Amino acid sequence: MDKAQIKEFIAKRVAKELKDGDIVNLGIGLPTMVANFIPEGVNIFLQSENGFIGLGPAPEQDKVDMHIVNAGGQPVTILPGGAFFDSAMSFTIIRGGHVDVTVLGALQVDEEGNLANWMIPGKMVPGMGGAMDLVVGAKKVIIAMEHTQKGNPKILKKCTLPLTAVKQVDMIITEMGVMEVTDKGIVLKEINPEFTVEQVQAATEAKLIIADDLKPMEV
Amino acid sequence: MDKAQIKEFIAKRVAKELKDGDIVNLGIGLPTMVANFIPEGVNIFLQSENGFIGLGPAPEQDKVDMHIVNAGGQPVTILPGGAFFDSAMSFTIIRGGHVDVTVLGALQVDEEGNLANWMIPGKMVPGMGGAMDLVVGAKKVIIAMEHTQKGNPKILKKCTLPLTAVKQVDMIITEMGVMEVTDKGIVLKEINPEFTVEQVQAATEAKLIIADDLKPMEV
Amino acid sequence: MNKVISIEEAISHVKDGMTIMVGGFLGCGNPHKIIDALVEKGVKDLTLICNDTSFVDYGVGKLIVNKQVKKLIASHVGTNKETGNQMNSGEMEVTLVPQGTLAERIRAGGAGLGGILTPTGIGTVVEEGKQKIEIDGKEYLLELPLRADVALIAGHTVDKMGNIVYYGATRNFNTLMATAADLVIVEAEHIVEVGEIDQNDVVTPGLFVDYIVDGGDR
Amino acid sequence: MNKVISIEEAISHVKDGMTIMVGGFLGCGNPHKIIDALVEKGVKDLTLICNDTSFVDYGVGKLIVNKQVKKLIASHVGTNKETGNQMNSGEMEVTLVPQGTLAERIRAGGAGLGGILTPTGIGTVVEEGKQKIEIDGKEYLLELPLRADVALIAGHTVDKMGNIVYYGATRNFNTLMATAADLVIVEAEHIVEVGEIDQNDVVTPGLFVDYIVDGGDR
Repeated sequence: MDKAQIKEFIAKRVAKELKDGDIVNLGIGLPTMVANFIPEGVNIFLQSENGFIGLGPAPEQDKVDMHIVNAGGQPVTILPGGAFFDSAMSFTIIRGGHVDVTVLGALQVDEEGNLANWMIPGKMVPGMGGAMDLVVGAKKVIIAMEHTQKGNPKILKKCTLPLTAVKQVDMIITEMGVMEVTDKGIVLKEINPEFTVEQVQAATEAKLIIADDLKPMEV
Repeated sequence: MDKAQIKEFIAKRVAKELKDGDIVNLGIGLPTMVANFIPEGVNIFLQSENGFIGLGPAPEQDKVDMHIVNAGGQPVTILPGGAFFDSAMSFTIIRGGHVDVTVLGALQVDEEGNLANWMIPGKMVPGMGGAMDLVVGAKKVIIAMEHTQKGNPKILKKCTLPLTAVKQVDMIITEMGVMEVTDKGIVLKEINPEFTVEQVQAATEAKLIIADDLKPMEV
Repeated sequence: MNKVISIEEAISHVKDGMTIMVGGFLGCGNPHKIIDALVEKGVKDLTLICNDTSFVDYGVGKLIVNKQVKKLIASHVGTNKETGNQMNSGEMEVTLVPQGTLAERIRAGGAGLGGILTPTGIGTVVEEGKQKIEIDGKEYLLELPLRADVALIAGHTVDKMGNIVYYGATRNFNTLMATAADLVIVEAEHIVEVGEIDQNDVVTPGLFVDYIVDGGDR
Repeated sequence: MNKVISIEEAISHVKDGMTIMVGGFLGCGNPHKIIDALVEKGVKDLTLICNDTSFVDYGVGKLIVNKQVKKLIASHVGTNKETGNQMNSGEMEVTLVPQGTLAERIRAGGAGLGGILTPTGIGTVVEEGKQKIEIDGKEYLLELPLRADVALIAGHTVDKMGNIVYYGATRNFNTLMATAADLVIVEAEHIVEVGEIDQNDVVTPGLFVDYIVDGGDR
């Protein structure tokens, strides 16, 4: 798989985690792609932390309205049954546990469920935006990312970069597999049949616990 | 003056304290009467803590709408330019210092500006409602009340009833005079010409400071 | 998705001993039909969180008269003499909370905040047992969040996804309670189809609402 | 009462060294005309409180490019490379605040709260220098209120008393900042007469607004 295929593969698998009626917040980048692969019969509601629920597809070019943009500033639409609100309400929804699932990328994630995804000291300091609130507040936090960064593991024993949140990650989905963060460590629940367990472990610094009922990762 | 005349006299004098553009919250009872005596050319905006600004007069009987009631539960109206809001916004306005003046009654008030107006132990415990927030949050707190209760002073050295708030009262207006609460104590600024300074002091437990420029109380 | 259910199904979610929030201010914005059904059913030992106990024969006050409330958290009870009676006799435990503090505590419960600092109540009996925190030389009380098992609220126009538009002074605590309970049931004066409410006009987003009851024909 | 003033008069209230809040999210809901006038006038040494610094050529980002901001409090600055440059060079002091915390801190400033407790930021650099408070075994950060000398906000339909109705995703921080500054100026896309906005539709009551600027013809 090339980069684009890997991202699509991950996004497709994440989409299968979403249940009918879920309130979902998707981060920028790969997570945003998840919206394209929601299974038929599953209706989810996308929350956009800049101020609405019911995020719809991008408008046709002649219907762009710069009053209606997503959290990345791009013009989008709002679906019937959606609602606009202010940032206090938006984060009441987020911090108050009213978001069922948030999907975010990561720089690093570790076996305690710690997440680092907002800054690299001395390099990139864009700010945490809404990520810290989302990770703390959402009922389920799914990290969707490529398994390694230039061959280096991103799933670590202990994050080394400044944290976004402590012990909040529930699930990690990469092109290699589907992992759950538990009290005992990271459990590999599904594996992409293109890889062996040994290959996945080799690409992972944290010691993986292999599920008794390890399944093939399907999208 | 009989009871009704005394109340009207006090309400009229309080009304003169209100300035054009003021956001005002009037308590139940005597304070509510202040709205009837606003001087010409002065536009004030009445806030009703149950959820709106722009409180208008009672509706005609055939226009009563039980969706629009005041903080006493009576049907009222809302003026053009008013706005409905929820209790969080209502108390953002109140606690946040956006109310210019609140006018309330009192059981007791003392020379430190402490106020007791919400309960008599073993007797009346209706609850504080919005009074504690109003007294702490409003820029100016005016106590409008009869000077004594069955001949007993209500303006004391030290309140004996459970307090509503500490050191928040700015002004006391009774049928006997107009008093300001200062760091040094209660200053009698205006006196009803029907009374002598000695009579006012005799009806007051707190030691009054008599203003150098003591004026007659006019309504 | 259609969240509209019958009044019977709605009140089946309210069980003996539960903590419930009921929106409204002296009956204005109470979910009257739901309250009447609860009175008829006689659910008991409730902990009730409500701004006030309305009047003996209007709205939430009827639950008090019918002795269904074991514990009450409210800002004002003076308009319902039965509340005072049960409070004085010790039949009902009553906690009085300043109105603005009550609003913020419920909001905090819905917003995932651990508490808020308010100057309200400093130097009064309200501060008893509470942590005081000084910020820039000014004292504040740390007030903790409130949540409920079920919130019973009232809306004016509600679409079938639960988006709510209010009318008049009925919002009061309804908007806040919608965020702060495990289950939220709204009694709607008018139920409309999804899409009939403009997305700019929604006050309470439907995501907070689990069920809708038609309150139109009371 | 007519609060409508000229753009020149509006920006005369913003002086060198002031703390200003500017509503908006990546330019959406920025008061664009006021910002452009501030850039032209060159007011400097500002402390800016804003969700983000938008883009180099759009909205509030222009104030950064024009080096008018001495200190910035924001949740995200990654879309404006000039912010990063000035942050790295030390020309501008930047405090990054989680977006939900920023919203609550501004709200607290407007609501007279001494602070709020949030779980956001626990175990991260955000907790540095802050009081931690444990409630029911869970840790929270005590976050303090934010206020400004002037808030510059954007509204869609605004009546001459300052009542504001918003449109689309433009509300974001505008509603909050309207409550939290000594002086509040709203840039309106449409100014209407008092009474044209139904009292049920108002989002920001006019009592918060000091002045209105016509932003319609930008």
